[in-house]
Amino acid sequence: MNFELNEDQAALAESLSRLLADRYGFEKRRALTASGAAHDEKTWAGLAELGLTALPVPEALGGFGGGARDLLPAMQAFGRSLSMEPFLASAVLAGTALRLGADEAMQTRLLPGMASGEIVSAWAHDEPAGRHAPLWVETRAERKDGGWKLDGIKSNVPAGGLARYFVVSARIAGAPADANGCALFLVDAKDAGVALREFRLVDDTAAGELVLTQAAAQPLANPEDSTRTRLAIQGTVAAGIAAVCADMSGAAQAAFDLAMDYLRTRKQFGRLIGENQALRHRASEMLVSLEMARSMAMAAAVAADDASAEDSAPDLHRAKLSVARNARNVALGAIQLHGGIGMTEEYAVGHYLRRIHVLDQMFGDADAHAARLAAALL
Amino acid sequence: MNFELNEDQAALAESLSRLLADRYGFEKRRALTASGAAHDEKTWAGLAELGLTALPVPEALGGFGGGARDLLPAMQAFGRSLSMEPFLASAVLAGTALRLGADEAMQTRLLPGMASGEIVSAWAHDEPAGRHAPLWVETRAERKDGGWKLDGIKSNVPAGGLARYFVVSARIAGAPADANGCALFLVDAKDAGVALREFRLVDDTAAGELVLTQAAAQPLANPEDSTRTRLAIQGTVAAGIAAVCADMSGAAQAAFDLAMDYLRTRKQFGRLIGENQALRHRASEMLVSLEMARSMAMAAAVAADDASAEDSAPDLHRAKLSVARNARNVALGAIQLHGGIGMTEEYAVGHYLRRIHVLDQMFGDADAHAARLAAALL
Amino acid sequence: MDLDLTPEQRAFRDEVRTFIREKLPSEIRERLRAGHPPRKQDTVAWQRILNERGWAAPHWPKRYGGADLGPMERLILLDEAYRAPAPLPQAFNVGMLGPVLMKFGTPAQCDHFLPRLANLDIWFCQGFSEPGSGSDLASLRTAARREGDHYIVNGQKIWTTTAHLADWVFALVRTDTEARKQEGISFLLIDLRTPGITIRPIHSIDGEHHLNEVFFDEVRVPVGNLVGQENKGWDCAKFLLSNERTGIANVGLCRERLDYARELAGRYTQAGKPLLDDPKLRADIAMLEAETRALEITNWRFLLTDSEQKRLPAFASVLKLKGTELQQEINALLARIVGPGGLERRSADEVTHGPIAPRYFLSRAASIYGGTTEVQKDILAKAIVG
Amino acid sequence: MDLDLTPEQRAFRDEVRTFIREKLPSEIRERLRAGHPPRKQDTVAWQRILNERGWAAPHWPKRYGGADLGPMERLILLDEAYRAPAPLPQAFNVGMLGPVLMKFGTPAQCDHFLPRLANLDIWFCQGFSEPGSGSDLASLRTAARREGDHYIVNGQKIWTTTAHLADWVFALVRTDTEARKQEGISFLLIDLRTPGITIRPIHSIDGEHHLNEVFFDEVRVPVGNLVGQENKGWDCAKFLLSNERTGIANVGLCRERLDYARELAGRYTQAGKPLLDDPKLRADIAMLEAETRALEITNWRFLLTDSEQKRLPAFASVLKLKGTELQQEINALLARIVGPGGLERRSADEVTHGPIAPRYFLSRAASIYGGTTEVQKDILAKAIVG
Repeated sequence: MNFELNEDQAALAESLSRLLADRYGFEKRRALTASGAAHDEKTWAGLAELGLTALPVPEALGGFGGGARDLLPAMQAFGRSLSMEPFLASAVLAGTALRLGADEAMQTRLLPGMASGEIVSAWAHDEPAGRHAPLWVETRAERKDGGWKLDGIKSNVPAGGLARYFVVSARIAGAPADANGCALFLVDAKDAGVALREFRLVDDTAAGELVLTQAAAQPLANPEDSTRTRLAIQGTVAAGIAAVCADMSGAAQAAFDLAMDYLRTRKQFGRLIGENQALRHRASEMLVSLEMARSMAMAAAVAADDASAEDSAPDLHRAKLSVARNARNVALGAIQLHGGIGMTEEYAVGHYLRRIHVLDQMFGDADAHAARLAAALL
Repeated sequence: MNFELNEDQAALAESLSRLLADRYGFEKRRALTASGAAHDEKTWAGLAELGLTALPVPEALGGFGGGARDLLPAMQAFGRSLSMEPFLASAVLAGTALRLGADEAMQTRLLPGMASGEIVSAWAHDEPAGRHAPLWVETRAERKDGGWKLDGIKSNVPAGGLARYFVVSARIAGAPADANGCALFLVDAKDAGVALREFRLVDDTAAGELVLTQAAAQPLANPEDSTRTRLAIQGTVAAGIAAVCADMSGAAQAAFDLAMDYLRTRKQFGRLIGENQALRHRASEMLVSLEMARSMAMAAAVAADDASAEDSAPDLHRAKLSVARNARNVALGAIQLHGGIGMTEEYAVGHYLRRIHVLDQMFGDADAHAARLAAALL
Repeated sequence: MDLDLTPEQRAFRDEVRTFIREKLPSEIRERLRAGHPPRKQDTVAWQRILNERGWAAPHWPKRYGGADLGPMERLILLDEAYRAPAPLPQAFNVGMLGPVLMKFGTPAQCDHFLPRLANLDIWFCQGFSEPGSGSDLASLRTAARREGDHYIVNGQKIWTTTAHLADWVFALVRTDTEARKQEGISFLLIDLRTPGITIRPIHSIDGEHHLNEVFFDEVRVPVGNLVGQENKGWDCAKFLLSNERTGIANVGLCRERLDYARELAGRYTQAGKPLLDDPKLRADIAMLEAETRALEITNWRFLLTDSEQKRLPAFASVLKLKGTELQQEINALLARIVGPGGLERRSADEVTHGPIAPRYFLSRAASIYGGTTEVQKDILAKAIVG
Repeated sequence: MDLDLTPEQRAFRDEVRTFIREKLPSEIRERLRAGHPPRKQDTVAWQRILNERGWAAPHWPKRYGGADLGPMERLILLDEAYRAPAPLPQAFNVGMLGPVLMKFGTPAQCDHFLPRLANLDIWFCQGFSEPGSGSDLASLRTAARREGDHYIVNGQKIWTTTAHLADWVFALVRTDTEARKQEGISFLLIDLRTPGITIRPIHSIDGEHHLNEVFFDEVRVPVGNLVGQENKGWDCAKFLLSNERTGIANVGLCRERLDYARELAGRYTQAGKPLLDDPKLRADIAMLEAETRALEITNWRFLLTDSEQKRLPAFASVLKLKGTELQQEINALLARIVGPGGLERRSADEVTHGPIAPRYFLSRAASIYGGTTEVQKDILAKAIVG
């Protein structure tokens, strides 16, 4: 059992934190959202320079073959800095889907460009009617003129507007909830029949609704191998869960730190508000929640790296459940401790609640994972 | 809209409080439980003298025709004083069942004696396999030799050992959960085939398991009229819900009062513990819970008096749900504010948690009523 | 003991309900139902419709254009507004400033302002909070010095709700800097068009503009705009803050949002099944509904019963605490119901499926504004522990 | 970063598990599983079985009969005991007094007592709390005055767990009444058979006898029973209280009770349906199970990682707070599961379906004993706010 970062992880985390401190201070982040930009291109270039975009890519394809453990400190840093970079969408989600679901040719075509940061891809899997069901796919794929055409709608595609390619799940056979009968496809954002309605999520990050109308699509691998597809989807979702758990725990840490600073500096009725026992106790409760979130972010990373193992699923469910709940507690407490200033958009603390809320809704919310955990255990 | 006691109610409440202060101080109550007695006979006589046992009995049969509203302050006083008297079992439950389910002859035979306190009856309806299902009856009734014989087990019969008669629900037709097919019977505690295993509940009150083996039984009225039976059972349960909601709100009030006294007198680290803001805030939260419990105890009384009205059921479900939850919060807080002494049997505060826990489990717990409320509203 | 309306109250409720059904523009109703805040023109239009009917200022005496209603009738008006849902009466005009003028104002001030307040010809906002004052209101530092027939005001207010929509502000200013905190404060009415006033928006975490900073730089205010006596403004403020507790519990709001939760849960599906069939969600809705009922009865009990008010004069804090808790939980429930479907940030003009998640974020203000949860608990503790 | 046991640790765990399965009398196992506290003879018998195997005192050095295990191995021993469930090592002997003797005791004291502590030949209890002292331990007033070779002890202890089962008590007594609070306290070992000692039972709200008052009336204690220096007993107490945090989170207990909750929910039916099929109950169990896992990993993280201990030296309070909360919630869940079937008060000798509701009541002590929740939050706040 080991809870420390190794040297590479620690060094990378430090470089990343420096980059983000430099480019993603809260005021810079505010200017960025105000500018209408979906992300900061220089930061993205910096991430590539640090090798972060290459981290999850296999070594044979120009990457470092890192796993969720290696990504943990980076994702925490993204959470702390309220990053809007398409890292989760491209490097983590689309990258994992390609790694697990694509044949060699497809991997060779895309992953080196994703490793260098030049290609941004997005993971387009969730559909509105599925809500939190992990394998609900209504999008249909049909063979036509020697190729494949997709029809369907994918909701809340993270970083959709930045993506050159979409990795899309679509159904070849069966009903929407069937575990099998799906395949993964690559869709070029520029092709006919591919329409993206871009919008911002409530945490300011960019997303889009992908509407596919007889859109040309290329299977990542043999589309009949629906077991592989299922494992690729599950592995991608597992990587996503680990990433957002890390992100939420980082966001909670930042909200907590802001609140503690505030308690130590803000005066009211002639004394530091941090002298109020009721606020002090709230701070202690927040610390307990924070420590739980940190622990379960680690558990999620370990479980995602081992997602093929039989017993990794419970830890993923537990983590998604527990991190979201505990991180949210921290954010709510941090806002309350701040009072009025905590309710404003020009102060960072409220943004952490917004971020945690969005991430809580990705890959299944607390209720969904409680039900799945119960199914796994009871 | 009116939230005050009328003169009669206020006068009775005051007399009762004096009686209980005199006979049911906590030390006397402890001596009573230590003695092994199931209740205090002099208190019971006093209740009869005050006319309390006659309160719910119709005027034509020697009573005062009072309803749940009239019982509210009395039940609160019983809760405050941790009463072990068989008032709920006999006057409220068996009395209501007879009033709603028995023909004139049967009422004339029993209710005057119950009004005077000479006859104690008990309500034997719940069965182990039903748990919180309100109409689960497996006990079978069959016609035999011109009479009726019952077979079955009734669990947690309050004041079972004190009862001369049991009012027993039994099934003539249908499956255990059917709303119809039941009838109510009178069973004489002294008859053959009637066995009561007596025990104490975890709040020290007496109860018993009634085992009926070809026990002679007399129908309260036409046993084929299963609609009347259903309404009588529902009305009895409604009266029971109102009574235990009142009792729990009284218990919560007493626990709250003890805790406030403790905060105002106990010193630690050289100052009153009531100066600690964290404890003060806990006290405020308890007050909020207490006020909610008080309100819903009133709502339950009003709804029970009007139990035949279509829209009374939601308030009964809400009250059972809300009073139990809020009263429990108060009791838990009161124990915590006391620290070690709150954990002991020789101090009253812990007994309120025990009482509230027992009453929470009667007539359906919070989960059961949440489900029923949802069915009524959604 | 009973929980029924009297026949008169019932008739009044039906009258109000019918009135709202007939007069409230459906576009406004739908916007509010979807979770949007009312626009200024919605509030103004509705306030004038109410004023025509004589219901614009439910608790004011009739001679000032009020309806002179009893507490239950006021509650009925409010509940029906929430139920519709309709815009609420503009709180600063009707709930706050009106009563202050009637108690402390000159006849001329009353005659001039009250009709305009009731009809929303003038939109007032409240200038109490300052940077650094927070819950410690009396530590305010915005100063007014007397020069002839004018006060010259300098300083800054913050968290000024709707200042950007308002015509006037009623403000607490320090007129004696030597006196102790609560003394030396005056209550001034200030026309926001006066030179020297700058309003800077503060966006809230729902992304919307509700709040402002208001800066005063040598702003000249006629002495006739002083309410009550100079240096006695704290009396006005105390009176204002203790006044009009009809709406503090927000029961009607909880009910309306719970109704909407049921509506949305019926509309949403998860993996092909109606969300409203989910037993856990059902139990959670039921729990909140039951607690809302408990708050409703508690609200009636305290607002209508003298003996209860005497027993616990600090009862408003009970109502505020529980009302806050429920509002926040119900908003969290709504955000959970819309789930991923509520993550998209939309424009405030969109009508269907309003900003449910942003409104959940904004609901966190309920435990901060109008006396924080911590302040309410301090008040209650004082009452029950000493 | 990984959450796996090393092959050695895994082998150790299997060894412990096999040992317990083979050696633990099934009658004891079943009693504990049903929710009963262990009887004295259960604890003694099991402690001696462990002692034979060398595992009676996991963290003591071998020369005193300990197992000298690392933190992970100690945790494995404890978790497996909970898992079985088996009686836990007698805490006063092994977890508290033993380490104090090794640090502050004389060689003679160590030689005499340590083997007897490990083998439970002597059952010690702890005499710290006094009426009126509560969380303010140092305000104790039980006095010991020196007379020749003896201390003469007068006073009263309270909340003395298992005093009625014990042979000896280690007590804090005041030997200098002039000195400041924490000074002037000494740490004495007192044979409970000494004349002048009266033990009065205190029944807890579960109806059982766990606690006692212990009265000292001119009780003669040989000076050789002083541990450490006279008037320096506070050092022993501080050391004792900060010592041995392996068990503070009680993760194993939470797991074992959750397993039992699942077992009971599978056994109970409601209106003909297995309770375990109820979606709300399933969600509640899952939520608690997930939080137990969060606590488990946090426990490992702090117990095994120096950098974490340095980052947050007050980490034990985190573990205590969360462990307490979970224990209490899980006990409430169990009481809810047995429902009306758990209302009957039964004798402690009954084996099936133990005192679930009483144990729920008793679980409220978790936030009071061993440093109240309020004290733990004060400690943490000091660490993070200052």
